[in-house]
Amino acid sequence: MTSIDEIGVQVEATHGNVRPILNEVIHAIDRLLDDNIPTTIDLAGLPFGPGELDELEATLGNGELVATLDALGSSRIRETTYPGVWWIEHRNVHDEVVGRYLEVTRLPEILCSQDADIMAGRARLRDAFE
Amino acid sequence: MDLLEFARGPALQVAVYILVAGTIWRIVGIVLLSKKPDYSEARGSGGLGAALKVIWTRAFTAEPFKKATLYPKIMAYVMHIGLFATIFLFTPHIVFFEGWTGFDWPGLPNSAIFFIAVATVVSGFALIIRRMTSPVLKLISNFDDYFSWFVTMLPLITGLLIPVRALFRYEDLLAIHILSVALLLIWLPFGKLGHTFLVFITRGTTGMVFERRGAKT
Amino acid sequence: MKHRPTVGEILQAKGVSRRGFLKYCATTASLLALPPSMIPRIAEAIENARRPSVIWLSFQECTGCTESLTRSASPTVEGLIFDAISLDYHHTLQAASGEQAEAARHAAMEENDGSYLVLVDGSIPMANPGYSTIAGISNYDMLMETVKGAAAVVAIGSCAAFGGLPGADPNPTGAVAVQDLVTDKPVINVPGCPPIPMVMTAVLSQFLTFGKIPDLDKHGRPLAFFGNTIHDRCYRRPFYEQGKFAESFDDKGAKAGWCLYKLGCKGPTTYNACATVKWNSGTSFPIESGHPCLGCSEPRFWDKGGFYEPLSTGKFGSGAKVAGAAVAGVALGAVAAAAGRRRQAKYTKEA
Amino acid sequence: MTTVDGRHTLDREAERIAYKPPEIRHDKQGDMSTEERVDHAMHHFVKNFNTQIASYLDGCLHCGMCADACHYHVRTDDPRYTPIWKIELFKQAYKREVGPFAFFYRLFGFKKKVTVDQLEEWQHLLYDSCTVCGRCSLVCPMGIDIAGMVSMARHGMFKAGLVPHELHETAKRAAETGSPLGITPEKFEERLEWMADEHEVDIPLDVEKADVLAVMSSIEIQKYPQSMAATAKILNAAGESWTFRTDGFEATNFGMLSGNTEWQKEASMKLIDAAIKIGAKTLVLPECGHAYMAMRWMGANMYGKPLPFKVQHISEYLADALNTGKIKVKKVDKSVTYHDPCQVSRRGGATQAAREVLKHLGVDFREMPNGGDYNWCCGGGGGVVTIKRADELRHRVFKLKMDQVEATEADELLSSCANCRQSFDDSQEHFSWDYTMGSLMEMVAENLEEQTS
Repeated sequence: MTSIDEIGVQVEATHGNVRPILNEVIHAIDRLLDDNIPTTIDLAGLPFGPGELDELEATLGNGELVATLDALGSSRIRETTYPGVWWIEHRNVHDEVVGRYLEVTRLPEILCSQDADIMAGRARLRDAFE
Repeated sequence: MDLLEFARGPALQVAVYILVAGTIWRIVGIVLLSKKPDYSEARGSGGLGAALKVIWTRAFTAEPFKKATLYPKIMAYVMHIGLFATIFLFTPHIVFFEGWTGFDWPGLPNSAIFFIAVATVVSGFALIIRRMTSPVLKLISNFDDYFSWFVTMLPLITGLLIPVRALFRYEDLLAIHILSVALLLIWLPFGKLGHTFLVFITRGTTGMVFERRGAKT
Repeated sequence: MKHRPTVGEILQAKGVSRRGFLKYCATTASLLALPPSMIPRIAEAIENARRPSVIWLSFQECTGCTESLTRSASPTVEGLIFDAISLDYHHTLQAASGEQAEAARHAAMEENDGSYLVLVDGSIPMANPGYSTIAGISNYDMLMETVKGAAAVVAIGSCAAFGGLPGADPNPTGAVAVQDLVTDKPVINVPGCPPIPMVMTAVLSQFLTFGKIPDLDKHGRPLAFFGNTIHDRCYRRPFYEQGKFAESFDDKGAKAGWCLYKLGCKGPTTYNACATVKWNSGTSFPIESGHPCLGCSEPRFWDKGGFYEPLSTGKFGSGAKVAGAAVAGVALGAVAAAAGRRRQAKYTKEA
Repeated sequence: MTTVDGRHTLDREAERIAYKPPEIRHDKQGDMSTEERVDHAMHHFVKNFNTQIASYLDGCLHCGMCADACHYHVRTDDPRYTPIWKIELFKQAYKREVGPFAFFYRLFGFKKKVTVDQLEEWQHLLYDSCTVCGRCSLVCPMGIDIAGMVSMARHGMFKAGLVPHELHETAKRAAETGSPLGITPEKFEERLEWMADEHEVDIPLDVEKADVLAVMSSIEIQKYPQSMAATAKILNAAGESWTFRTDGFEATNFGMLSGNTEWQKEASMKLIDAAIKIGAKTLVLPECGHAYMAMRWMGANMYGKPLPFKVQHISEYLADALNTGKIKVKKVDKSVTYHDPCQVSRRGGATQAAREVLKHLGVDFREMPNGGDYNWCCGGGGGVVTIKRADELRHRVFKLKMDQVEATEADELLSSCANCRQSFDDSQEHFSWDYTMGSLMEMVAENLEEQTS
């Protein structure tokens, strides 16, 4: 136990900031299904009290799919228990979180191979085997 | 000095000085006028108790008049209770008074105050519409009545704009709100809003005079 | 004039993939508080942005702003930006010193005339130029000389933006803010004591990304970071609405994390991004640690009453003056009554 | 009790077409220039502005609720009959001349000087349409005594020579002859003798020393002379040492009603001097409302010091005499309602006396709805009954009174005020109404039980 844990501060479980986001997610799913419009929610722009981010993450839970990306630090792209709702977390090379997003989409753009990278890869492949 | 500092500082200070001076001016100006001795044989004491009794009882309408005065009375009650609650039970205001007097007391949740303030504004408009349409009130009203209404409603409305962030930034709204309060404080002793303190003198006087006769107060 | 590479070229040279670049753009958008829908435009802009020259001037300051900036976990996304800028002059960070340093400043000014950025931290003493000098040059002279060819000036920290602590009452050095002296160039204020490091870098990356001055509020602050009050974005705001307040620093309310309004929190009148960007790589911010906001990004925050004085507290003036007003009231009332009685007596006699 | 058709013809006529106030005649007395009239009005308004009146005039909120208490406004919906509006000029004078901010009102002209045209216009409001009944004072959320100020405003109107002619002439006659109806001491003596004969009762007159001085109202002497006999019967039965006096018999005070303070004082001093002369312990006032106000509450102030005797309204005297067993009465098997004279009950404080008397009489007492202190006025108080041109309006407001009386369905209507009785009789005739007002005192006198001791 570190001395920080001895400070008599209790963290109240909720400040009521989670529920509105869940509402927003439901609306985003509506948009995706009805109009095929994906939505990205930047969690950095929203007020969270201590523990609330964890609460949100726990509420959404872990789904079937997790992908990790290694570019300028690692990133985790994870589908939540609610299909179409993705939890995306970007870290820098020091493994510090630099961005958190909820994406409501069929496949997050970042998972798709990018034409520029495909072309660069093709060039490398040619160099190696031609 | 920005607007908020001006409002909270010199504007409020000057308003308080004028409020204090004006209030005492008016009271002393009335109290030091001549007094007629009453040599008639008293039936009641005509003392302070009678004054206090009427100060309290005239807050309520006597049965025979209830029906005729129901509408304005209800609106006036909403107005007065609403003003009391918004002024004295809104936490930021309590903090304000605490900074001044050193005392604090429990307040109501802000959302409750918001609705009370809206009800108060509604009652204010109900009363001013009545004033502008009732033949009696149209006849007897003067500038004082309309201006006093205006300076009373202004802090309520500017106060309500703060949480909805309408038109201006928070600190500008707060400054405007405080300036409107300053205007209210400055006007208060001189116009009919003086009833905040005159009510004690006027009702008290009647209480003493009529109780002395044993007559209905 | 040497070639200044675009950011796209720099990233490519470092072997960053397109995916990595997209990630970078996403975090940049997040940093700039731009909606995620802006990411493609950001990507396009950043790819073609050119590395600008930056001259950093430090005047009457405590180096806290620089400390803050260097704590922004470099080399990270922000670090990349610093790779993307050419910091040609900075007392604390540059290796060169003395005449070499001044030569570097002049060289950068000449090379990038009309396009370089000047960053300033600290206020400028106007009471006596001797109060603060660098290489024998007064702060005022150095500022005016340096900004002449600048594209824009960024005032970093509350001292540069508003005068800060040196400018606080009674302001012995006659300290003034950059915007008081520089009137013919765009001045971007990034106040705070210190400013949030991410906000500093974000403002730079915004300039870098879009090549123009961001939208500013009435105090010259970028609206992207200073558009909302701490109070509006505070996670404790629901307690304010419910009227739940901590009354002291160790009471039940404080432990339960209730609103700090009554303890003097200046959140409602303070525009900054602390509540969302937070400090120490997004760990926390003062209110989350249980301390009211001091309002350090607001003009003259030192002189705005006690830090622990609730915001709504008005200044009622001294008791003596109120008593004086009361005495004046008595006098006026007595005069009025006497005048009234005199008129009465006169009329009674005439009648 | 519901012969509506024959009764309300005129009134119903009036309601069918919108009410138009009659052409108002502005009466003037004396040859004064307009400036003189204004000056006089001002001076005599201003004299009244003491602390009490100032607190009233400063305290008004312009809420207009007094209009809902005033029979004139309730019956006509004419906003000019709002009680506080009736003293607008008085208030204007206060704000301009004496109020705490009078200097500024004059400096900036916030309140203009009262003009003679205004005064003329207000003659109708201050005299024709106010009976000084004081009902408005009870509804006022600030407790302002408007009726009292109407009386004061009349001081200025009188001095400006702007009193309705009939009232002015009545008051003048009272000042000159000692009685508003011109009843001289000789006439009084004559009528006393007549009543003594007719009712076979001893009526002591001009006794040198007596404990009780009884006085009468001219209305009674002239129109209801039996009340003199009734007074005598009661005082005799009570075994009082009492007398009427030819040098002080007139209880009415038209000086007060019209607004002439000198005349008011003269009239009061006559009674006071007579009472002192005979060493009276009690001055018993007759069944007259305003006489009670004039003597019970203003008499000592006219005298300038406390009176050396007690002042009682006859209903108070009766209540005391019955409570102490000085007199006894037979039970009366009737249902009775009682009309409270405003100046005795609401404004005089003797509301309960009449009710105690009625209890002794054992009648089935039926209080009018909103009766007692909230009673509607008869419409004739404050001198209004003398003003001919106000008759139409007076009859109009009497409707309220009729409804109030009828709601009780009582056999008998009693009161204790000859002036109320007079205006009831007049209105009764006007409406062919089937209630006749009786006198409380007369009912007691008729039902006195012979003392057995």
